[in-house]
Amino acid sequence: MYFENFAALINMDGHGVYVWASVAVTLAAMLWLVIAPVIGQRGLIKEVSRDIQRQQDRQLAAKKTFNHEESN
Amino acid sequence: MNWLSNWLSNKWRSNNWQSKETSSWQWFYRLGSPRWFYLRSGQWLPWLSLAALLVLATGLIWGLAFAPEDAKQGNSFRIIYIHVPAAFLAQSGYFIMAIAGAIGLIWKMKISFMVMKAAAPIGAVLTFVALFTGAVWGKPTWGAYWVWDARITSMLILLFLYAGVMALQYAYHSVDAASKASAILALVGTVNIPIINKSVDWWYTLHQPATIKLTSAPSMHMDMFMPLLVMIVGFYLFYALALILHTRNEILRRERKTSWVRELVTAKAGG
Amino acid sequence: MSQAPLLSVENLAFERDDSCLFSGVNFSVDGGDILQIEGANGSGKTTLLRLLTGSLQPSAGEISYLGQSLSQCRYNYLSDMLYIGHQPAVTLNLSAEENLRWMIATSAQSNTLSIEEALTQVGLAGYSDIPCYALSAGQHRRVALARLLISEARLWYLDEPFTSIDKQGVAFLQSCLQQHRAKGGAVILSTHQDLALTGLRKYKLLPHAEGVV
Amino acid sequence: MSSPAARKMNSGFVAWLRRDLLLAYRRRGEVASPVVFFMMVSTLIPLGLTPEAAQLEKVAAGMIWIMALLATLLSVDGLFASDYHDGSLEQMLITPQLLPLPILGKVTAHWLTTGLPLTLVSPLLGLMLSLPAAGYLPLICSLALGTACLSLVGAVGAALTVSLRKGGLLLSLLVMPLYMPVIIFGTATVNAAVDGLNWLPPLAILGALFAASVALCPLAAAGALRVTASN
Repeated sequence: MYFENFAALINMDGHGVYVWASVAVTLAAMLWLVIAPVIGQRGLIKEVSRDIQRQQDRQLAAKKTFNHEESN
Repeated sequence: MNWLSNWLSNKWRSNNWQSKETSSWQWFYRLGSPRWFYLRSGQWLPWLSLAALLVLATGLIWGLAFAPEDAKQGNSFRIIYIHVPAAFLAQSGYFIMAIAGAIGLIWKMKISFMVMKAAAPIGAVLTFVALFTGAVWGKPTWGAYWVWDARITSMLILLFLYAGVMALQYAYHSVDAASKASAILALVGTVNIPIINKSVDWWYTLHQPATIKLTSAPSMHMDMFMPLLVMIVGFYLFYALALILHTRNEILRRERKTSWVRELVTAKAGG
Repeated sequence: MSQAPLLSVENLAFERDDSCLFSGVNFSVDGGDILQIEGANGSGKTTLLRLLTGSLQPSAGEISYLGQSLSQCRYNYLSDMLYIGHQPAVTLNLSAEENLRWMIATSAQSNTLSIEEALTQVGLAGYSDIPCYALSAGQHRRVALARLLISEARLWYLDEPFTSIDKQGVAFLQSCLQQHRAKGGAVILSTHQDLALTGLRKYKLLPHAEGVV
Repeated sequence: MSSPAARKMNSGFVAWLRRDLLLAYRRRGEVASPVVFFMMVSTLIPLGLTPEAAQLEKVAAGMIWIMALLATLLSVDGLFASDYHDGSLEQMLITPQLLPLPILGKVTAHWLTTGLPLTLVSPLLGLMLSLPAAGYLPLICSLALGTACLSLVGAVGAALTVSLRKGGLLLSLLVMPLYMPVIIFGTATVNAAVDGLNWLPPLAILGALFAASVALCPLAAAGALRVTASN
C-alpha cells in the first residue's frame, strides 16, 4: 500500500474529503444505474401479469354472459 | 441525381430484409429480434456483472490505495481514476446511442431503438458523475468548485445534448416517432460533438492558458497509468451491464403484448 | 398486350406502434377509374391515402405505378399525382391567386388554364386578391379544388373532398371528377357521401382485415 | 417524361423562398419582433450591468451575439409550424423535388427576414454598448455568416418538434448546445479585432461552419420532417 496506515488512506493529506466524496457519489450513481432497472423490471412483470389476469377475467366474463344468453 | 433522390426518398428505409438475404446476415437479424436478445442477454448477465465488479474493485483499490501520488496535485489527483473513465464513457456513450439510432433508422431494427433509448439516461448519469467529480477535483486544485475548464465545459454541453435527446424521446406519444426523431437528433449531435469539443478547447486556450491541467496524461507515470487503464475497462464492462439491463426493461415494456413476454411472465409468476 | 395498371396496391399493411391499422389491402386503378374508399372512422382511410402519396411508409406490401415500384420511379410518380388532404393547404395570409400560383410552382405539371379562369370556374370570381383569412372554410376548399382544374396529373387522391362545400360545390366537384375520368385520369377518394358517378367502384377498409371491393 | 428535371428542382427552392418572403411581407409586424426584441434587450444590459463605457465595451460583442442567438431562436420556432397546421407542409413532403431544396428555400427566407435585419441593426447596438471602432466590420461579417448557421441548425430543431404542441421550449433545449461553436467563433471574431489581432481566422472557421450547415442541415431537417410531420 502507498499509505502508511488506514487512517492515512482515509485522510490522504487533507484531500481525503474530496476523493472519498467523489468515490461515494460515483458508486452511488453506478449502483443506482444497476438497481433501478432491476426494480423496474419487477414492477413491469407485475404489471404485465396483472394485464394477463385482467384479460383472462374479461374472457371468462364474456363466456359466462354468452352461456347465459344461450340458456335463455 | 437519381441515386440521391432514391436515397432521399424512402428507399433506404424499405423493410424487405425480412424476406431477402437471410442467409449471410442471419446473425445480424437474429440479434435484431427482441426475444432472442432478451433470452440470450439473461445468460450473459451474471458473468458480466461478476467481471465488472472484479475489474472495478481491482482498479479502484489499486488507484486509491496503491498508486503513487502526483507531485503537483498530491492525493486529490486520485479522483482521476473515476473522473476520466466516467468522462470517457459519457462521450462514447453518446456515440453508441447515435450508432444504435442510425442502425434503427437504416435497417429498421426495433431492438436498436430500444438500445438507443436505454443509452440516454445511462450516458446522462455518467456525464453528471464526470461533472461532479471534476468540480470536486477543482476545489483542491484551483481553489474553486467551478472553473470554466475546457473539459468540464464540454462535459456540461454534453449533458445538455443528452437532455435534449431524452426530452425529445418523452415528448412524443408515438413510440415510432419518438425513436426516429431522437435518433436523428442523436446523429446531428454526433456530428457536432467533435466541433463543439474543438471549439471549446480553442476558446479555453484563448482566454486563460491553463496553469495546471487536471489530466496531464503524457507525463503520467506507468504506476499511475495502469490502474487508470483497469478502471476504464471496468467502466466499459459496467456500461455494457447497465445498457443491457435498461434495454431488457425497454424490451419488456414495448413487447408486453406479445405472446413470448406473456409466457415469460406467467412462468415467472408461477415459479 | 396486357399493360401494367396506372396504380396497383398489393398486400398493403400499415402498423403504428406495433398495432396493425389494416393489412392485406389490394386494389388496382386504371385510367377512367374512380375508387371510393369507405370505412368507419379510424379505419385508416387518411392513412391509406398518405401511404399512396408516399409520405408514410407501408409496413408491408407494395405500391406500384405503371408496374414499377414507387422507389424506382419516385420523381415520375409524384409528378403525376395530386393530393388534397384534410387540410386544404391554403395559406391564410396569401390571397387565393397567390395560393394557387405557389401550388402550381411546386407541382410538376400544369396546363395553360389561367388562375383567374380556374377561380371563376370554382365560383370565386372576384375573390382572387382577397387574403384567404377573410374567406370561409368552404371557400378554402374551393381554392384547393381549383388546383384540380389546373393540374395535369393523372392520379388524384382526395381526402374527404366534399366536407364543408355546398350543394353547388358538390355538383361541380362531381362534374370535375367525371371530366377527369373522361380524359383518362383516375381518382381515389375517401368520402361518406353517396356518389352517382359512372365508373365508380368502392373499396371498403375493414379494421385489421382484408377490405372488400 | 420529357420535362427537364433540373429546372423543376430549382423551382422547389425558388417557389418556397418567394412564398415565404411574400408571407413575411404580409406579416411585417411579426417579422419585426425579433429585431425589436434584439433592441429592447440591449437596453436592459446597461441597466442591469453598468452604464460605464469601459465595462460595456468588454461585454458588447458577447452580449450582441447572445441576443442575436436568442432572437433567432424565438423566430425559428415558427419556421414550419403554420405550414404544418394548414397542410402546406404535407404538400411539401409530396412534391417531386428533392425535399432539402424547399427546406433550404424556407431557411433562406427565414435568414433574409431575421438574420439579415439583425445584422443590419447590429452596428447601432454596437454604438449603444460602446463597442470600439475596430469591432464594427467584424461584427457585421460574423453576424451575417453566424445567423445563417443559426437559422440552418434551428431548422433541424424546428423540424424535429413541428408536430408537438409545446415545441418552442423543447426546440431551444435541443438547439442551444448545437449553437455553442457559432457563438464561440462569432464573439472571437469581434474580440480579436477589438484587441488588434487578426480577426480573419475565426471568421474563416465561421465560414466553414456555415458551409457544413448548408450541406448537412437541410438533409437532417428533411429526414426529421418525414418522421415528425406525418405523425
